[in-house]
Amino acid sequence: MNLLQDLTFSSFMWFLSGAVVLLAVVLGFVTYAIYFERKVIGWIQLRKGPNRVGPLGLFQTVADVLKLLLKEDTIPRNADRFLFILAPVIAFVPAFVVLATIPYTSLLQFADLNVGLLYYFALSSISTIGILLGGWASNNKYSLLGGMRSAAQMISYEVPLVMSVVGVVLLSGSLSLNTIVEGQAGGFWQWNILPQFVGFIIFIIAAVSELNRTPFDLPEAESELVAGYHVEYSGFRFAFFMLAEYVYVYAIAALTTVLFLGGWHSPLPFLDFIPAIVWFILKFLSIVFFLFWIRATLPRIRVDHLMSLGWKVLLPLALVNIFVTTIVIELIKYFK
Amino acid sequence: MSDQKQVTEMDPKESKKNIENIEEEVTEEPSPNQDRLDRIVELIKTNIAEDAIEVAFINELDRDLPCIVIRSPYWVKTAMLLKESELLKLNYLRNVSGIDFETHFEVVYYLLSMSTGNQLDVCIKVKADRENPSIPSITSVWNTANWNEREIYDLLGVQFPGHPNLKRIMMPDDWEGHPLRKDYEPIDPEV
Amino acid sequence: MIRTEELLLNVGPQHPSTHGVFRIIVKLDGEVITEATPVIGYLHRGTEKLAENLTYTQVIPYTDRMDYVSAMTNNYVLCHAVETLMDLEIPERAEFLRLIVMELQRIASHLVWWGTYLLDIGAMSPFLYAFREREMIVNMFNELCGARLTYFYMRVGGVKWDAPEGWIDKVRDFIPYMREKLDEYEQLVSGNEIFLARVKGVGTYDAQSAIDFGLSGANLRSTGVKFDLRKDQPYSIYDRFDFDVPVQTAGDCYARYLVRFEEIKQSLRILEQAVEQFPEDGQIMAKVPRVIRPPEGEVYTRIESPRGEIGCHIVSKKKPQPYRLKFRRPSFVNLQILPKLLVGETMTNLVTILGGIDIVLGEVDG
Amino acid sequence: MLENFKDFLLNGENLLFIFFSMLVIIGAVFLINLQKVVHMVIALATTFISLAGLYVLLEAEFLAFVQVLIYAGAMTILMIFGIMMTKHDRQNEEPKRPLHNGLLLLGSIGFFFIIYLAIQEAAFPIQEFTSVEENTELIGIDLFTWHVIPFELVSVLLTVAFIGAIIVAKREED
Repeated sequence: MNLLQDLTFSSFMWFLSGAVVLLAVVLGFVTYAIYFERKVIGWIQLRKGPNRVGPLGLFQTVADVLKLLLKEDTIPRNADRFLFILAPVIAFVPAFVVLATIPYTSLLQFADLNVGLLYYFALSSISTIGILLGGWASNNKYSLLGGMRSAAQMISYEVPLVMSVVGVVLLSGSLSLNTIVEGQAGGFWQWNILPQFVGFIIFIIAAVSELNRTPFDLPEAESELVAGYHVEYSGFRFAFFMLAEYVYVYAIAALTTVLFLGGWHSPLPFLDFIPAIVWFILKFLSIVFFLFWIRATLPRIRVDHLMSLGWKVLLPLALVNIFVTTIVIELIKYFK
Repeated sequence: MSDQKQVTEMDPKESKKNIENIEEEVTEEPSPNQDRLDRIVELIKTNIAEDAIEVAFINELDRDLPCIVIRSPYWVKTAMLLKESELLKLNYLRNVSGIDFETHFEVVYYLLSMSTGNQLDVCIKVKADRENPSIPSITSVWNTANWNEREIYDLLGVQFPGHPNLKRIMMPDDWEGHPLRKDYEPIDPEV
Repeated sequence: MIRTEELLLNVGPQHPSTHGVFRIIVKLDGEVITEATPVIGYLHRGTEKLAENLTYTQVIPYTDRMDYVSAMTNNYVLCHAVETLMDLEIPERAEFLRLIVMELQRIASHLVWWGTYLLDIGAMSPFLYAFREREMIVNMFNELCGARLTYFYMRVGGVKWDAPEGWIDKVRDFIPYMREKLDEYEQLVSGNEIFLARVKGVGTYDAQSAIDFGLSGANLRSTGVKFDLRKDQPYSIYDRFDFDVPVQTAGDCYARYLVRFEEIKQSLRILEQAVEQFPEDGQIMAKVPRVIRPPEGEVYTRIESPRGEIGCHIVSKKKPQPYRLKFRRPSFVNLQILPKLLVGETMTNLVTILGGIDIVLGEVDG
Repeated sequence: MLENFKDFLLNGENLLFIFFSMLVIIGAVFLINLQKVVHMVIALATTFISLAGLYVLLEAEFLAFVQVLIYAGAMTILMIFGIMMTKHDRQNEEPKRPLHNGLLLLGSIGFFFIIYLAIQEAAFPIQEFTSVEENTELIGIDLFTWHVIPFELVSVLLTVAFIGAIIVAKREED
């Protein structure tokens, strides 16, 4: 489908309202993802987690966000004002925009782009510029180090991330996320996670790294770099960075569901009576839970190990995966 | 047998202590560490100089610890000897303290051998005069002395010529005076 | 060639991983440290100066505040020094109480280290697990002396408070509980690949330099030097108990980790025996004059604190106040090796190495 | 004429075209005129991303997103990275050279006229644009059938350059 087909006023308004609804959904998700994360980690660490603001602490994040918005907005005197202000925006906007091509069900999708997968990776790479600029513009050495780390990390892990999904693309013969999900219909044995298990593992590792979350949270490693690239940020600018981070959690969890876990399809055909969106949400949430779980379990990896893992393990593995997948596909074609 | 303990001249403080402990002394053998002290003294006298040792005694109060007071010009050489000599191998400097005795300063080094298996302490003292206190640095012999000497310099004002970086360590660089001296008067008594 | 800009970075005095007010100026080339200069003294309170105007009993609370993670051993070293000087006989029950609280304190101190070390490395859950166990010990101390951090429990000649009823049983119950938890810790952390990669071969030094820098405690024993004052120069009643001195030979952060971890187990062994042999009743204080005037002379006593050899050097002039009181603070001495270890390491390893040395800034600055 | 112009403006596609072209030009101008190197790179990134927008208008989505991925994502980050790591003292103001500037002005005007004339003279063949649904697939087929040898040669060249860079960096390290 053409991205710009019938770009009239009414379709534009439709897109706009859709975007507003999506933004609301995403903000709601982020609010409760943070709550959920704090609860999960609290349980793992034998604590209660937030339980004071509202019933069961449900309004904790709302209160936190309010606090952030009311906070004094400080800009360091020697910072590069223009870039300092611009950086959180550059980091956040792509995070939100990448959500456009995620198919939630066969009907619920904002834009079915025929290069949807590429679109996702291309735009998500722009966020790195925001982080890097934020680190540089703060004129703080810790944030500069954090920014440098994040740049090195993002570049290194973008490559295996893209390579790991080539196998999936080969299997479904399309870069369109919708087609990829359609190809996984008919039970869990059709899901890409089985034939592309190696790809899945590489994808998950690289994805956690792209998210800058534990054990790959080096750009903001609080015990080394204090807070990394956002040391100097406060108030709503800081909130923007946080928001971008959690929107990416949302995006990556959704993408993993779409690429490897069969999207909205039920695992067993007789369970089809349950609405498709429920399956999507279940799979999506289990990925989100997984991300929180490893955060509470694993220590942080070291920069040099991170680099060698990316270049020396994940990338060659991803290449081998592509190679093997291609051969198998050709063999199947040949014998058919 | 008490004069055997006194290898060189009698320390007035030490003699007083002996009088106090005289009852125990009568029944007890001479300190079991006496031999060891004698050997160390012998070693220093033959290898460094006859007058390197000011006094040597056993500190009964501290579990019969052998103590030797070294004259400061010979200190670095003696330190080398104590560390390198096959017999002693006092390679572990456990503590350095500086004391202001109002008449003079004293720096006390507690040494231990980690390699001979005979883990007996030796206490070395070096004195410095009150007016312009200076004791050669032994950082080149035991690295442990580095910060300890800086601390003593900082708090007591004893100079350690030969130290690689003799700067204040605890107090700010622009602090005046040396707080652990007995006659120390803070500039601002309120602080 | 493109020269990268050399970066002068002030780590601390306020930094999450310096565990207090400690500053280290590092020159960075990219992320590699080319020079490191520690700056200390931000927490210097002049304990030694203050002590010259206080009676011996009044000094004890000041020792609590030196190594505030292990206040019991600090209490002990001062009392032990005065007692040595006075040649005091300590009642059996007091000795046992002292030994039990010191070993509990060692476990508590190592737990704090274990938790914060993993926090430095980026794992946050172990911190909370360690503090849960430490909380039990702290509660026991609270019952014993009414304080949770700065105990002021020991006095010259014994201890201030007798164990309340059932206290010894609590310690007895704690031992198997702690053992079980240690197994959990081992499963969670000691075999974690990321953790091993972070600590193995990092901050390595050999026995030679460890001795040369006067390191003590786990920092020394991780290089293969089997030296533990509890065994080699026994004090209190340690010679009555059967325990091993854990030793590793690698001399890296992992070796230090293993040594401390094993020390917790050995402390539990000592506790187990001490609880069994604990005297039913008896005095907790020796006959000590109301005003303590140790005889004129000098003494240097040293004990094995969780961080290494803590020593107390007293020069007495037969006055109620010490003429000169000097503490050999193990953290202060151990920290000296840091600049040597840091050169050529990355920023990340700075945190690992600094954490591995296990310093308490209250003690470094005295 | 004006009617046409109004029609032109009412078309959303044309509006986007104007928007993106303006951004491309503004980015390029700022790239040359800004003072700080990091700001320049941001201007460059704007140009790259706007170009991608133009590609989307031309229905070349694949090209557009590859453009974003490679140029805006990887290249820009590498440039900022390099700039951050190296020293950049503000150089002294360049000496004013009136003759130099005059020549530059003359050259620019000459260049403008040549291009203008060339555009005026050129006859653009009007061709019906056929929208292709699967242009990504077509690019793939094209690359791996008709242009397979240049494609492979370029990849070999890039690999050689890559290895060369590593060797050069290694040697300087020693």
